[in-house]
Order: sequence, then C-alpha cells, then structure tokens
Amino acid sequence: MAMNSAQIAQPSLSVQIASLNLKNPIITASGTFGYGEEYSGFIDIERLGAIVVKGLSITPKKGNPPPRIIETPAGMLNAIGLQNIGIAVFINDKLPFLRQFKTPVIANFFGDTVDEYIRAAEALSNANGVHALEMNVSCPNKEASWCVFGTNPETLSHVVSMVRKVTRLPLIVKLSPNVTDIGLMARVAEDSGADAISLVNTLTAMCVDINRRKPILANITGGLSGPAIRPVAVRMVWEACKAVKIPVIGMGGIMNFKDAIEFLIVGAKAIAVGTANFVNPLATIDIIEGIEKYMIEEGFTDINQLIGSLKI
Amino acid sequence: MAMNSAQIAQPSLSVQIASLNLKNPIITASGTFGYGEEYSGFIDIERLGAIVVKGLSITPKKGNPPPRIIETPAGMLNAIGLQNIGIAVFINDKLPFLRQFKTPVIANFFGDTVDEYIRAAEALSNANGVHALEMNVSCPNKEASWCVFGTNPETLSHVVSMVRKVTRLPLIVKLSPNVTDIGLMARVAEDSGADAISLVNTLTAMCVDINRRKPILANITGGLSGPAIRPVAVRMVWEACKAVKIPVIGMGGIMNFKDAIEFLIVGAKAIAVGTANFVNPLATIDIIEGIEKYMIEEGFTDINQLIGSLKI
Amino acid sequence: MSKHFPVEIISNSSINQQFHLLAVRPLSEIIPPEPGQFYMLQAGDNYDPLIKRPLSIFNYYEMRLEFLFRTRGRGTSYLSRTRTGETIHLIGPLGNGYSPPNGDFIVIAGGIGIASLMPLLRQFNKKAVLFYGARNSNELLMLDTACELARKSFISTDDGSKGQKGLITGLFVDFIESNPECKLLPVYCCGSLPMLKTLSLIIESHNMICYASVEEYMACGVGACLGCVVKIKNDEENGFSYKTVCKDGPVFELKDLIWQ
Amino acid sequence: MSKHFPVEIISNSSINQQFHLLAVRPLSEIIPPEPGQFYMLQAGDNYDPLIKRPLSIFNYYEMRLEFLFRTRGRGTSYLSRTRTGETIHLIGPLGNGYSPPNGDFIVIAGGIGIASLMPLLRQFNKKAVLFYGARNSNELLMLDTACELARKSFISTDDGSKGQKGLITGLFVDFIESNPECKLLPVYCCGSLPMLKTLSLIIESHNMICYASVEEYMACGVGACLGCVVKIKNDEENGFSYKTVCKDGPVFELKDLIWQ
Ligand SMILES: Cc1cc2nc3c(=O)[nH]c(=O)nc-3n(C[C@H](O)[C@H](O)[C@H](O)COP(=O)(O)OP(=O)(O)OC[C@H]3O[C@@H](n4cnc5c(N)ncnc54)[C@H](O)[C@@H]3O)c2cc1C
Ligand SMILES: Cc1cc2nc3c(=O)[nH]c(=O)nc-3n(C[C@H](O)[C@H](O)[C@H](O)COP(=O)(O)OP(=O)(O)OC[C@H]3O[C@@H](n4cnc5c(N)ncnc54)[C@H](O)[C@@H]3O)c2cc1C
Ligand SMILES: Cc1cc2nc3c(=O)[nH]c(=O)nc-3n(C[C@H](O)[C@H](O)[C@H](O)COP(=O)(O)O)c2cc1C
Ligand SMILES: Cc1cc2nc3c(=O)[nH]c(=O)nc-3n(C[C@H](O)[C@H](O)[C@H](O)COP(=O)(O)O)c2cc1C
Ligand code: FES
Ligand code: FES
Repeated sequence: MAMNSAQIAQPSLSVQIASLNLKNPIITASGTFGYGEEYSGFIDIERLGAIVVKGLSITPKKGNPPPRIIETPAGMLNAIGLQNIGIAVFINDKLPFLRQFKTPVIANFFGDTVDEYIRAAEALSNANGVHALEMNVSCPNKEASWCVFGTNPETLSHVVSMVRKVTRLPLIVKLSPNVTDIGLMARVAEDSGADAISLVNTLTAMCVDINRRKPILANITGGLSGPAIRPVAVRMVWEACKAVKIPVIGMGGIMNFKDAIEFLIVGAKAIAVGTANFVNPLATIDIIEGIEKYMIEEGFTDINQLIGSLKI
Repeated sequence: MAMNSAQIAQPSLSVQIASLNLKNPIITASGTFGYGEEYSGFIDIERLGAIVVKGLSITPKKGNPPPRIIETPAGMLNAIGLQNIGIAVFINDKLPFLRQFKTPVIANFFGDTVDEYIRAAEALSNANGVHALEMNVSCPNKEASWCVFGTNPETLSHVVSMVRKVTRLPLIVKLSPNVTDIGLMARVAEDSGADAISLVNTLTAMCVDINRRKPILANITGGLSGPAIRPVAVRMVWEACKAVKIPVIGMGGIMNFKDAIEFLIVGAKAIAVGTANFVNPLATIDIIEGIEKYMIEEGFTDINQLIGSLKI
Repeated sequence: MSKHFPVEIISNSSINQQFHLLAVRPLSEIIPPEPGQFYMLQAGDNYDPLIKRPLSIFNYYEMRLEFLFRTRGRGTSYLSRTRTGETIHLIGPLGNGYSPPNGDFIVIAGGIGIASLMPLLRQFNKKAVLFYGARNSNELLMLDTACELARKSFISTDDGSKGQKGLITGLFVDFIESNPECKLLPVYCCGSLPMLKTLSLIIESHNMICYASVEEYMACGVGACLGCVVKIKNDEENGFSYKTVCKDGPVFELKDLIWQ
Repeated sequence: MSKHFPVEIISNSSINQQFHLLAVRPLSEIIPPEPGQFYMLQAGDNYDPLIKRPLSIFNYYEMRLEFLFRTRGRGTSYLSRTRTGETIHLIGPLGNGYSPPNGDFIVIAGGIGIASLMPLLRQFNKKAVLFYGARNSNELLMLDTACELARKSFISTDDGSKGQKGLITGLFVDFIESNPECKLLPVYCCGSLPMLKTLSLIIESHNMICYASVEEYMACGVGACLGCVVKIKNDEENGFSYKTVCKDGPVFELKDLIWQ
C-alpha cells in the first residue's frame, strides 16, 4: 500500500512562458490581487506560479470617482480608473515585500501615450525584482483615445514594437476581448515582438439605475468580469492559441480548477485568477490542488500533456 | 377615491418602429419563441407588441447535431444551427395561425449567400401576414464564410442594400455583438437602407468537457445568451442608439421589467425577450405589466418620455 | 396543453443520500399529467442555475404532484434543499407520454428510470411484467411499490446486492426466450443509454415494439428552442430528422432512435 | 490580519420582517474582531449573487460571531434563509474599527447602524451617552440592550412611535448645547448618509471629534480591488485622495470625509 501510493509520482505542473519558468501555471490577474500584500495573510505567495500586480503607470493615478463597482448576474462590473501608486512608489514601497518570495513578479503597466508606455517599461525593466512585464493595452474603462491601442491593429503594433525596443524582460501583451477578430490581434502582438499574450481583459459593459435614470458607475461604462464571461473567454483563448506560436495566458471567469482546466485544454500555457480572489481568497491554491488531483486521476504526469489537448 | 384612481390614466406604451405601430415595446426574440404556437397556451399573443419568429431560410435546415445547448453561469450557450422548416412550409403551416392575432409578425431570416438572403426576403415580403423582416446577419454558430456579413462593414453593407431593394416591408437588421465597433456597424446598416436595427445577438463562446477533453457543443462554439450578457448588451445598445437615427430594438439577457427599462432608458425604442421565455413563459407579460406600473409610479404618461431618458 | 404555475412544497424527503422524493401542491389549477410526461422545475432562486430542470411525473393525485429524483448537480441539489411551505414554479405537464397499453405489457426500468414508468404501473395495475435493474440495491427505488403494482417482477443489480447479479437486459432476454408468446407485448422502458442501446438490439432481433423515454439537455421544455433534439429515422434527406425530446418525445419508438 | 473560514449557522432568527440576527460558530481558528470591524459573508450557493456581503460584527464571544442585519436584496435574503447546521464562508475580521475611547464617549446610531456600534457599547459598559434614532419603533433594534449598556440614552423616531418625534441629530444638538462640557467627548457614529451629513455640520460647528463608520459597495473587502473608495481630505493634488472603506475604513474621522 505504502509502495503503491509512493508509485503515484507528483505530476509536474511547471510551465515555461518565454524565459520565465513557473512552478505551476496559476497566476493572479492584474488588479485583483493588489500588490500581493493584501492576500499574503490568506495564502502562501510562494505557492503561486507567478504574481501579477495591479496596473502601474509612470505617474500615480487617482482613479475614478465612486461608484466604481457593481455586481451583475454571475459577474461584476468595475471602473476603477486604473488607480495606482505610480511606478516609483511601487519600486520603493511594494517590491521589497515581493522580493522575499521566489515567486516571479510580473508588473502590469499602461500609459496614456506611447511615450508613457515606453517610460513605464523602462522604469520597470530596471527594477530589481520585476521578472516580466504585462502590457495592458485593453483597459476598457478609460475614455482617452489610447483606448484604441488594444482594439486597432496598427496602434497595437506600434505601441508593442516601441515597448519591445526598451525592455529585455519577457513581454506579455494583454489583449482586449472587445474586438471582432481576436486571432488577428494576437498575431499582431506576436509579430510586434511580444513574448507571450494574455487574455481576456474585461468586456466593456454598462448598468443603469432605473430610478435615477443614470449609469450606475460614475464612469458610465465598466469592465465585466467573473464567471458570466468565462465561455466567451474560453472561446477567445482557443482562437488566440490557434493564431500564434508564443505562449498564451488565459483568464476570464476562472472560479475553480475545472474552469482553469478548460483554458489549459484549449491551449493556454498558464491561467490567471481574477474576480475569484474576491469571492475566495484561497481560490488560487484550491485551483493548484484541484489541477494536481485531476492530473493524477486522469493519468497525466506533466501538465504540458494537458495543455492544448482539445479533441475536435 | 374612485375619482382619484380614474385620474391615473393608463400610460401609453405604444411605439413606432418604421411604419410598424406596436401597442407596446415588448417583442419576442427570434429562436426563443418558436413560431408563436409553442407559447400560445401560456400567454395571450395579442398582448405582445410584436412577435418575431425563429430564423427562416429559403430551404429548410436540419440544424446541428446534439448537444446543442449547455447552461453557463447565469446564461446558456446554444448552437442550434438555425434548424428551421423553410419559408414555404412556414407560410403554409405557421402563418395562418399567426394571422389570427392583431399582433404584428416579424419574420427573422438568413441565408448562406447574398442570393439566398434576397430570395428569402422576396418570399417573405409576398406572404400575407408578415409585417416586417428581421435580417439575421450575426448568427455566430455557423462556420460558413457568410458569418462575416455581420462583422465586416463591406459585406454587411452589400447584403443589406441588396435585400433593401427587394422588400418594401420595414427592414430590421439584427447586429452581432462580436465586433470592435458596434456604432460603426449600426451606421453601416442605417446607411444601407435598414429601417431599424436590433441587437444584440448572442456572444460567441465555448465550453469544454474536461473529462472527455472535447467541446461540449457538437458545433464547438455557440452563442451565449441570458442575464450574464445583459451588461454588455446594454452598453452596445447605448452605443448603437448614439450612432444612428433609426429605431433600435434592444435585447440580451432581459429577464424582468427592470432589465427592460435599462434598455429603454439608454434609447431602445423596443426590447426583445429571449432566454427569459424558457425560464418563465409569462416573462413578456410580466414585463409589460411591470413597465406599466413603473411608469405610473414614476409619473410617465407616454413611454416615449422614458425612451432615451439617460442622464449622463 | 401545459402551464406555468406556482407550487407549494408539501414534503421533501431523502430516500437515501442520493435520491429524493418531492411532493408539491399546485397553487393554481393544473392540467392532469399522463404517464411518461414531465415537468420543468425551478432550479434556483436567482440566475445561477438559470434553466429549469426536467423531471418525470412520478405520482399524481388531485392537488399533489410527486417527483422522484437523483441529486446530480446544482439544480437537483437546490430542489433537494427546498423546504415545506416554500414556493417554486413549474412548467407542465410536458411532452408525449407512453401510448397506453391495450392489455398486458412489459416494463423495463433502469435505476431512477422507474420514476417515469411508475405512473404507467399504477394506471394499469397488475398488467405489467416488470424488469427492474440498477447498479446496486440503493438504486432500486420504490422497489416494493413497483413490484406490488406489477403482475410479475424480475430484479437485478450489477453487484448482486439485490435480485440477480447482472444486467436487467439479460433477465429480459431469458424471459422472452422462455416465453416467446410475450414478444407480442409492448415494451415500455426508461433507463441509461447503455441499457437502451442493448435493449434496442434485443428488440430488433425479436421484432418487438418498444417505447423508450429518452433524455437530452433542455432549455424551454416546450419545443421552442430546438435545443433537445435526438436523431429519429425517417424518409427525409439522409434518412433522419432531428426531433425534440421535450415535445415530440420524451417517449419514442426505440427502433426509430439513431444513437450518436 | 484576517482569514477566510467556514462557519456553521447556530441560529438565525428574524427580529421582525426586515431584520435578522445571525449567530455562527467558526469551524476553524479565528482572529478576534474589534468593535467597528466587519466580515464579508457568503451571499449565495452558486455564482448569483457572486460577491460576498459586508456586515459589521454585532457581537462576539469565544467561538460565536453574531450579525444583525436588514434584509435588503438578494444577498441578505440568502443569509436570512440559511438554516441551523448549514455551513457558509466568511472573510474577516476586516477594516479599521473605532479607535477605543479613553473614558466617556458619545454614540450616535441611526437604525441598523447600531449593529456596528454595539460592540463598543459592550466593551465600554456604562461609559457612553447613547443617541439612537430610527424611522420608527420597528427599526430601533435591540433598544433595551443598547440602553442598558449606555450611561444615558436619548431615543427618537421620525414618526414618534417611540421616544421623541424627530431626528436624532436634533436631540444631540440640544444635548451638547445644554451640556457644553460634553463637546470634549469623542463621538462614534454609524447611520444613514443624511444623518452623517447633518452630523458633520454639527461636529464642525462645535469643533468636536467624530468617528464615523461609512458604507460603500465592496468586492474584495481586503483593499485589493480598489472598488470601495470614498474621498478623504488630504494635502494631495486637488485636496483629496480616494481611500478604501474596507481597509482604510470603514471608520474615518467625519471631518475628513468629502461627500459626493
Ligand atoms: C424528460 C426528462 C425526464 C427526467 N426525469 C427525471 C426524473 O424523474 N428523475 C431524475 O432523477 N432525473 C430525471 N431526469 C434527469 C434530470 O433532468 C437531470 O438529472 C437534471 O436536470 C440534472 O440537473 P442538475 O442541475 O442537478 O445537474 P447539472 O449539474 O446541471 O448536470 C448534471 C448532468 O445532468 C444532465 N442535465 C443537466 N441539465 C439538464 C437539462 N436541462 N436537461 C436534461 N439533462 C440535463 C446533464 O447530463 C448533466 O451532465 C429527466 C430528464 C429528462 C430530459
Ligand atoms: C463595512 C460595512 C458594514 C455593514 N454592516 C452592516 C450590518 O451590520 N448590518 C446591515 O444590515 N447592513 C450592513 N451593511 C450594509 C450591507 O452590506 C448591505 O445592506 C448588503 O450588502 C446588501 O446586500 P443585498 O444583496 O441584500 O442587496 P443588493 O440587492 O445587492 O443591494 C441592495 C443595496 O445594498 C448595497 N450593497 C449591495 N452590495 C454591497 C456591497 N458589496 N458593499 C456595500 N454595499 C452593498 C447597495 O447600496 C445596494 O443598492 C454594511 C455595509 C458595509 C460596507
Ligand atoms: C477590480 C478589477 C481591477 C482590474 N484592474 C486591472 C488592471 O489594472 N490591469 C489589467 O490589465 N487588468 C485589470 N483587470 C482585469 C483582470 O486582470 C482580468 O483580466 C479580468 O478581470 C478577467 O478575469 P476574471 O474574470 O477572472 O476577473 C481588473 C479586473 C478587476 C475585476
Ligand atoms: C436557443 C436560441 C436560438 C436562437 N435562434 C436565433 C435565430 O434563429 N435567429 C436570430 O436572429 N437570433 C437567434 N437567437 C438569438 C436571440 O434572438 C437573442 O438575440 C439572444 O438570445 C439574446 O437575447 P436573450 O439573452 O434575451 O436570449 C437565438 C437564441 C437562443 C437562445
Ligand atoms: S427544450 Fe427547447 S425544444 Fe426541447
Ligand atoms: S472592497 Fe476591494 S478594495 Fe475595498
């Protein structure tokens, strides 16, 4: 008996995203895990494949006035307005905490202009303890014209190539789902020098207060996340995986290990957990353990056997 | 007291969609109400603003193999594959039943080619008892190349103008939500001769069976509908209403009168009830009564005061 | 004709960990169900689960409907937690039930499939030869009641924990081989897909008539969404057309079913 | 420090149609809450409602947490229907509670706001002058307990169904005008937005110190999503910054709050 259980080797969960080696494919989604500290009392950060921090910009942002969030059927809408402490404060005040852990830190960033993107990427690339960059070109809740970066092939190509020039860190481009052809956008990111892509960001959406006859969010529209969007996200991740050769990080509505496995099966090399953290701060750990158990039951020894195993 | 209640006049719910006068803005969404018969035992068809029938084509369609549907968080995915009896059988077997009612009948139709669209529109325009046409250019669950009709401005413009030439009935173009810029698609439809537009059709999506590692639907992808998509639908209807002058029919996840009112406030002239019929066959009637009550409470005498009343 | 109506939960008892018997009282006038018909039952308080769940009518008296069900997922788990006095909504009765037998008949039930067949046994008391099989004795539900309503009963379980060890289709074959006159009796069956498939070979080789109740995912239950189709043999193009389980079924002639 | 932990429902009693008292037993070790802190409570069995709901700690003994709440929407309605023996999940204790008073103090509670202030009254027995107002006597919750814990109590209702007819802020103004020495006492308050706004004018004009517990929509409860912000005066650009109610609050100095 003891022999028998010893024979069931722990399956290997490690995956490679560009030069980044993750001990497992579970990462946190930007904006849903703060700067790591907020959840460090709940889970052991060391167990995560990687940690993605809240979106950063070269100058701090106050963000949108409240209300910033509203629950929707099986989801939520947010228009935080990219409130953040700015890259300098992040490096000084937050990175030292994150450097304690062996878990790679992926810095999510954005800019209002191409120049701001470049400056943000430069500043983060020089920071000790940032292991990769995730470029948010898809935030749907800002009105500024840069919003088109993520939904227009030309502007996307331009901003990604410019950022590519200034960083040697693995560059992940985070795509917007609010497009006609996600495969095209994925290819554009790949061709412009991205080392990986991640998707989906939130779906642009809106709720109305029927008594005041005003939008519920101060920002009018917001981004929809949570289980409601999962089937759309799975479809888009599948299309992106078919379109590019670089690794794809899948996310959107992942609440448990079963959801995560759907993304892995359609081809995602890693998955990110967002809104689920709010509902269950232990979601990431539960997912890691659930995948491990599933792999043992289904006879997988290496997670790469599972990734992309969809039979059509 | 009797005086008092007599003074509260019934508010007017009637709206105009092109030359079509609807006694109220509640219509049924194509594919969710069969050919009317299926629900005629549950509700009084006469009370509806209009009835939209299951999508029709010039030749009958067998549809996709099962599984065709799967529930998702606060929604459902379908890939029926446009199964229908064909326009000839519809006219012979189903229209006589619908002609009994004073409720206008809107025939939803589609084609695999521009020619099939034209022939379908012609055949339906000559049928006694069809009051308007709704053109489905957005069905996401067919793989054929015509799928791009609804997501590409050029092909959309072409097929709508061709159909416009062969019908004098009010022509409603039903848009796909799977596009980057819904306002643009709405304008293209308007410029090509549409009398009204309706949206949203379903969001292309996918679920995976993690034990068989196969898509759950035989068709691989399907269309997401139900409350999960409502916030996305409201946003798109709002954008469409800002983009065009022709009437917009809003739908997507409407379950109750409150949801319906959100669409009216952002500018929809009428709303369609889809998936909700499955959950509650009386949903349309409950919504009509709920809107009436809301109008009385909020002091609206005419629904046109409510339509587009969003304060930004 | 069917309705959408509220019911009050009268009682909700677990038969064992997996199986529940739910009794409800309609709060408005209903249409009496026929054996083999089903209802769509509210499966949640909000929008997740969204879609109602189909359950066969298990028993019906005036102002009382009973359902016998297995707790499988979130919808049936919700139903198993409803409490006496609470109100839920139902749609029904739905579908085409079993065409009534004209004299003696054979019933073949697999596990929870008995739920759909019990009204037939009740309506035609002591007319049926019952074959009732399940994985184990826990899944032989309402066994005593069923046997009492039958003229004769054959019982089996996969693990031998009750009745013969083995498949119920085995007992059925033995029976018709030793009672060839029974090949003229109509067969009514409801059970798992493997059972139906095996049965269809037996039925075909003995040239019998068999009415089978089948299952598919459903959304509307009334024939509107076309979501619940199965392939049925006919003279159309490719030799089949898709028929809805909810409206054309759930009972079909077994020989007409084309398995995926 | 806070945790995500399962609790068993010990009891769930309705105080009247709208208000419930929920007592739960933690099934794993917890961190003791401070007065003014809150928990995020599971609000459904599936994904609708999705987000946990914030409720103040109303009472705490070893291995027992109590919440007093009003049934408003789907989340609180779910909580009101949980049954003894069932398990739900909580996150907490969360937020910065009331800075403990150093001697006597004043408490101003509006309706269900008493839930948040009760632990303060309990911890500092007979130290508080209590002002407790509500729309009507039904919304004056746990009135006797509260008054017993206070040194002195003033009660009002909008409709006069209990205590003085009128707003509780009126009684408070009368009190400090006739007891000017009390202006040195710290004020702790929790109540509706109109109450807080009126109070902020009174507090400012009398130059008092007031700690107010405020509400905002929440998602994470731990400062991660930045969804629950309020405007707080400071020296930054434009004279304010957004602070999270869940982590920086829910208790803020009243004078620092900028109303929308
Ligand atoms: C006409 C008909 C009569 C039935 N009668 C009975 C009965 O009397 N007793 C009984 O125990 N079961 C019966 N069933 C099966 C029952 O409907 C499913 O077990 C139930 O819907 C599962 O729902 P869930 O939410 O618990 O499970 P889920 O977690 O939703 O799914 C579990 C499995 O149940 C099946 N299922 C889920 N939703 C549906 C749906 N809308 N339609 C069909 N299948 C679905 C799927 O195979 C799924 O994999 C019947 C099914 C049909 C079609
Ligand atoms: C720190 C804090 C402590 C609270 N303590 C108590 C208490 O002890 N007793 C009590 O009765 N109430 C308390 N509330 C209010 C309580 O959280 C809301 O009444 C509850 O969340 C409503 O949820 P619902 O699903 O029933 O209503 P819904 O139908 O979701 O919404 C009804 C209204 O409740 C409010 N609301 C809904 N969700 C949230 C959310 N996630 N965060 C904040 N507000 C929300 C909104 O204003 C909404 O319009 C507290 C709120 C906060 C922020
Ligand atoms: C409150 C909130 C804040 C977010 N902030 C960011 C952000 O700063 N940068 C970013 O790229 N994505 C941001 N996102 C998007 C998430 O990272 C993720 O792409 C999306 O929520 C879908 O995943 P989910 O459904 O698991 O939440 C945010 C999402 C939420 C809910
Ligand atoms: C089962 C099903 C079948 C549908 N069939 C059609 C169709 O034939 N033609 C069409 O234009 N839209 C079809 N639709 C889309 C609906 O008309 C509607 O646009 C969509 O479901 C969104 O609304 P809802 O969320 O209220 O269901 C179908 C939707 C469902 C769920
Ligand atoms: S469930 Fe809709 S047609 Fe059968
Ligand atoms: S609720 Fe997430 S930051 Fe406060």
